[in-house]
Amino acid sequence: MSELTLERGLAAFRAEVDGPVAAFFSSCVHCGICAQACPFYLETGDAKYTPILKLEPLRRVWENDFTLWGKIKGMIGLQQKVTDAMLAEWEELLYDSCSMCGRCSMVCPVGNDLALMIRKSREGMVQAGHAPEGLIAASVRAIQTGSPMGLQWKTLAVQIQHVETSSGLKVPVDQPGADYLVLLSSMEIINFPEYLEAITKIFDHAGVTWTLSTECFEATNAGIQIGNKDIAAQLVERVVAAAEALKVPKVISPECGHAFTAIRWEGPNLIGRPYPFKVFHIIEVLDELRASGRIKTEGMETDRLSMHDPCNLARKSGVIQQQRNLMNLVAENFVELKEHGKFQWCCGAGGGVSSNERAEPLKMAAFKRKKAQIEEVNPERMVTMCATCRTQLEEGLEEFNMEIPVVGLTEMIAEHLVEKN
Amino acid sequence: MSLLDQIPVVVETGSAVPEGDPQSHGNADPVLHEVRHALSRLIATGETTKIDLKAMPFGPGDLERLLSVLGTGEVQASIDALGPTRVQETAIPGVWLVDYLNSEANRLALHLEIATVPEILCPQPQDLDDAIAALDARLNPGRSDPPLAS
Amino acid sequence: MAARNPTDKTLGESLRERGVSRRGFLKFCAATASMMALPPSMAPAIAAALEKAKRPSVIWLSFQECTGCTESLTRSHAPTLEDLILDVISLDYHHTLQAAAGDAAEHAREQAMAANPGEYLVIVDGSIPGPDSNPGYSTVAGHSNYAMLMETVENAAAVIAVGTCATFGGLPGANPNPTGAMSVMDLVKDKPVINVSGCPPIPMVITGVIAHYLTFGRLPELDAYNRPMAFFGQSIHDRCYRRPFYDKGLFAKTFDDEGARLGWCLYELGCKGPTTYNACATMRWNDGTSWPVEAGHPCLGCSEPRFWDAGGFYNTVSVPTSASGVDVLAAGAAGAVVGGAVAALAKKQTKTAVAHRQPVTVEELEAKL
Amino acid sequence: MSGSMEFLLWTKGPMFNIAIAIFAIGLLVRIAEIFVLGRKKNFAEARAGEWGPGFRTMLTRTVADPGTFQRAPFNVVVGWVWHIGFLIALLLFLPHIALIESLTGLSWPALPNPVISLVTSVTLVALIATLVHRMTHPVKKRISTVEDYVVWAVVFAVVLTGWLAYYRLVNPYPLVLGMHILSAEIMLILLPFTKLTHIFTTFIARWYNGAAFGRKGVQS
Repeated sequence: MSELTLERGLAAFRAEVDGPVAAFFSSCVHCGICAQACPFYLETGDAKYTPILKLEPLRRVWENDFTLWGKIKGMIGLQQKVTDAMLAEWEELLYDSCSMCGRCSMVCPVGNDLALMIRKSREGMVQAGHAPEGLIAASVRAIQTGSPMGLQWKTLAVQIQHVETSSGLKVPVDQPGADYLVLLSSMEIINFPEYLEAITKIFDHAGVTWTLSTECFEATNAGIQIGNKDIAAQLVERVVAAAEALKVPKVISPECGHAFTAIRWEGPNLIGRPYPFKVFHIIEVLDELRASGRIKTEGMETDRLSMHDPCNLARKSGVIQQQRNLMNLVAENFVELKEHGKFQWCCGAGGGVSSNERAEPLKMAAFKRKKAQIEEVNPERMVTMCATCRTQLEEGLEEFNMEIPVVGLTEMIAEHLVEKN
Repeated sequence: MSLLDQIPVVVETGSAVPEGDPQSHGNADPVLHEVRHALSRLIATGETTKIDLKAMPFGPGDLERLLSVLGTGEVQASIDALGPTRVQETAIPGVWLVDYLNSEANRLALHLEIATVPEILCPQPQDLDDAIAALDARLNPGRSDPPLAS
Repeated sequence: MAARNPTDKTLGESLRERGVSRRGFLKFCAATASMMALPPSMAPAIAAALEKAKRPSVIWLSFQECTGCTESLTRSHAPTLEDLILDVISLDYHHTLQAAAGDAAEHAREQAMAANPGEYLVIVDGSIPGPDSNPGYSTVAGHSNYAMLMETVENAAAVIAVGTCATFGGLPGANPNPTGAMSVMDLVKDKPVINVSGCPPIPMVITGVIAHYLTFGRLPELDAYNRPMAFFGQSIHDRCYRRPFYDKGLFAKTFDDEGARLGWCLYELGCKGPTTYNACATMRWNDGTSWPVEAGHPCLGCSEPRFWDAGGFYNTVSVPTSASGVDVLAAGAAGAVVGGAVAALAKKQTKTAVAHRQPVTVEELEAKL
Repeated sequence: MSGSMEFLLWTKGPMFNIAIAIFAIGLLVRIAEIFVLGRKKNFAEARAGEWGPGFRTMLTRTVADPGTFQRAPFNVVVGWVWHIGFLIALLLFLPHIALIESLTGLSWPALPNPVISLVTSVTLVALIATLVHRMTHPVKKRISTVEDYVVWAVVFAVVLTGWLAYYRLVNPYPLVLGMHILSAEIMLILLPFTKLTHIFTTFIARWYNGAAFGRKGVQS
C-alpha cells in the first residue's frame, strides 16, 4: 500500500502555489503585524506563533520552485530546503496554534491572505504525514461512518423522536421537493439537541417546507479541517448527492462555522462544478424569514446579552448584519463586544483545534482573548451561532469561573415565536 | 542634433523687460552683522578688522544695498601709490570703505575696515624709521652723512 | 625674454626698484591676499614673506591646447596685479609669448633648466598624447610632447598644470580620445603637481598660485585632485549668490522665463555648480565684472574631470549621462521576454505539480493512526 | 586616475544602465511569475464582484484598523512615517523629478528643498527606530532574516547618503552624490529579488485579498 511521504507532501505544496500565493510571499516585509491579530501569539507571547512564520514551508517551496531568484539561489547552493524534520516541527504551528480564523488576513498591511495559505499548507502537511492524530481520526470516522464523531442515523432518529414528542410537530425526513434540505452537525445532535427542536418550531411557524436526509445529515467536513481536498470532496459529494436525490433548491448549513464555509465556498471547487442548489447558513434563512415578515415574535430578553461572531460565519462568509437583526428582534439589552463583525476575535477552537486533543492548552490560552473581550462588556449571557464556538465558550468560561451561560441564537428566536392559535 | 533640441528655448515676441527693481539677494545682511560684531570688538579691545568685499558671493544689488545701509560719512582720503586708493568714511563712525584701484582705475581689492584710522592711511613703520633722515636730507641738501637721530 | 639670473634680487627689492612705495607694497599685499583667497589680515605676513621672496625661473610648455589659458592670463588689463606678479617672475620660455623661435627658443629653455636645477617651475597647458600613443599627434621642435614634458620636469621644483586639458585631459581626452591624451598628473609621478583646472582657469587663480609659491616658498594645500584648496575648496553652488533661490525652490525653467529674468537658480537648466569646485562665484571674470551664472548661464563644470563627457550641459546634475526613456523601454521589453519565458516555465511547473499530486486515501490516513 | 568625479560619472553612466536593466527585467519576471500562476476558476456562487472590493482593499490596507493601531502603535506609526517620508523625498525632490522626467518625460512640481531636508531627517530617525524595533521586538526578531537587515541597510544608505549630499556634509560633493546614486542603484538591483518587490506586488496582493474576501461579502 502507498504511504504518505515527504515527496508527496512537497508535490502537494507545489500544487497549492498559485498567483495569490506568489503575490503574498513576494510582498511580505516581515513587519510582524500579523502576530498582533493572532490570539495564539498574543495570549502565549511566544513569537513562534507569528502567523507568517507558520507559512515558512509553503514559502520555501514557492521560492525554491517557482521563482527565478530561488533557482539562482539553488545553483549557488543557498536554497533553504523543506525537510521532514522541519514539517514535523511545523505541525504544531500549522494545526495546534491556528484556528484559520483569518484575522491576520484582515490586518496584513501588504494584503496577504495568511489564512488561505494556512489552508493550503495543510494540504502538504497531510500528504507528508504530518497531520495531528485527532484530525486524522476524525477524517477517517467521517469517511467511514458519515460523521466525524462516529454518530449514526439511529442516534439522530432517537433525537427526532424526542423533538417530535416535546414539540408535537413532525420532523420531515427524506421529503422530496421540499424547499430546504437541513443539515446538522454531530456536535449539535449530541450537545445541543435543542437546535433541532428550534428549527422545527420556527419552520412550522413560518410555513417553510424542509426535510432531513437519511442519506446525509452531517454538515461538518473533517477534510477541510485537516486540510485534504480528497477527503473533503468525498464529504461534499455526499451532501450534493442527497440534495440532488431530494431535488431541493436550497441547503441549510447548521449553527456550525466551518461546515458553512466548507459547503458554501469550498464545496463547489472541491467537486469542480457549481451546485444545482443554493447554500445558506441557518442565520441567513432566519433573517430572510424575519425580513419577509414570516417570523412573528413576542416578548424580549431583558438581561444584558452580548454576542460572539463565529469567524467562519462573519469574517469568512460575510454574515454579519443578519445575526444583529435577529438579536434586535428578541433582545432589548444587546451590547456589542468591542471588536466584532469582521474584526471579531476567534474563540480559539476553530480550524480543527478542538478536534486535536493535544492542542487543548493552546486552545484555552487563545480563549483568554475572547474572555478579555467578554469581561470588557460584562454581559449576563453570551449568544452565538456555532456549535464549536458555543462549546468553547462554555468550557472556557467555566474554566475561568465566569458564570455566563451561552445560548444559541436560533433557539432564542424559537423561544419568542408567537404561539399559533 | 536631437540633444540640441532639448535645450529649452522659448521665443517671446513683444515682451518688455520686467520692471527693473534691482534685486538684492540677501547676501549683504550677513556682512552687516559681521560689521556690527567687528565694531563691538573695536570698542571693547581696540582690535581692528578688515573684510574683503571682493571675496563675498555677492549677486547684483547686494553691494549696492550694503553701501546704502552704511551710508557716506565725513572723511574722504585718496592715496596715490601703485594707482589710486580711495578711503571713504561711512556714516557709521569707525567703519571705512577702502577701494584699491590700479592706475587704470580697475579695482584690485575692496575692503571694509573697522578701525579708528585705516591702516593704509598711517605711515608705514619702516618709513617712519627713515623719516628724520629724509627730512634732514631736505634741510641740508649738501650734507652727505646724516646726523645721529638723537 | 633673454635669460637673466633670476635669483639675484628679492621680490621686495625688485618692486622697490620699480618705484613702488611701502604703502604701495602694502596695497599690493592686500590685493594679493584677496587674490589668494586669504583673509585681509594676512597682508602684513604676506608683505614680510614677499620682501624676502626670490624670483623663480619659470618654463611654460604648451601642448594639445587652444591657447585659451594663455589668453585668459594675458587678457587682463595692464598694469594689473597679474602683470606685476608675472613681471617679477622670470618667464624664461613660453611657446606662445616668447619672441624667440626655433633653436634659440629651445636653447633658452635648456639654459633655464641648466641654470636652476631643482628650483625652476614648469607650467603646462594642454594635454599630452601618452607614451603609448603615436607621438606625431603633437610635437614641438621635433620633440614629442611626452618627451619634452618628461625632459623638462626632470629637474623642476614643481609642475603647475594650467587648464582642464593639462589637469584632466580636457577636450582632447574626451570620448573617444583619439590621441590618447593624458594629463600631467597621469604622467608626472615623482614631482609635485599643482592643478589649476578650468576651461580656461580664472587668471587670478593662475597668478594666485604663483604668488602663493613666491610668498610661502612651498606648494599650497591641495585637494584630492591636486587643486589648491584656497581656490577649489568650495563648490560653485556653495558660494553662488543664487543659492538662496535653490534653497527656496525657485528655479528658472527656461532661459527667458520669469525666473530667468528674476535671477533664480539655474539648477534645472543644467547648472553643474553643485558638483564643480572653482572660485568663479567670488573672484569672477573680466576683472571681477561678472561670471557665467551672473550672466544667466548655468555652470558647465569646466574645472572638473571629464566635464565634456558628463552628459549634456543643459541636463540637470541628477540626470544620468546616457540612459533615456528608450533604454528603459528596451530593458522593459527584455524583461517582458525573459519574464514570459520564466513564466511559461512556471506554468509548466504548476501543471506538473498538480499532475504529481497524489490523492490521499482514507487507508493512508488510517495507517498513520 | 580615478577620483570622486569619475566615480560620480560612473554611477550616472554605465552603472545606472546596468541597474535599470536588472531592475526592469527582474521586476517583470517577478510580476510575470505571479500572473502566469494565476488562480483556478471559482465555482462557488459569489455574493459580490471582485474588482470593486479588490481595488478598495488596495487603498484601505494603507491604514491600519483601529484595533491593530492600538496594539502596535509604534510599528504602525513608524512604518507610516518612514514610508511617507521616503516617498516624499523620492517623488517631490527636484533633482529626483528631473531624473524621472529625463527617463519618462513626466514631471510635476517639487516641494521646497528645506521641506524635503526636514522630511528626510525625520525619515532617518524613523528608519533607525524600525531597526531598533526589529532587533528588540520578540516577533520581529524571530521572523527577521539576513535579507531584512540587508534591505534595511540599503534603504538606510540611500536616505542617509541623500541627506549627507543635501547638506553637503561629505567632501568632495561628487563623492557623496555618487554614493547616493550608487546606493539607489543597489536598491534598484536588489528590488526584484528581495522583499523590496512589495513596492509593486503589495498592490497585487491586496487586490487578491480584497477580491477573495469581497466575493464572500466582506470588505477586507
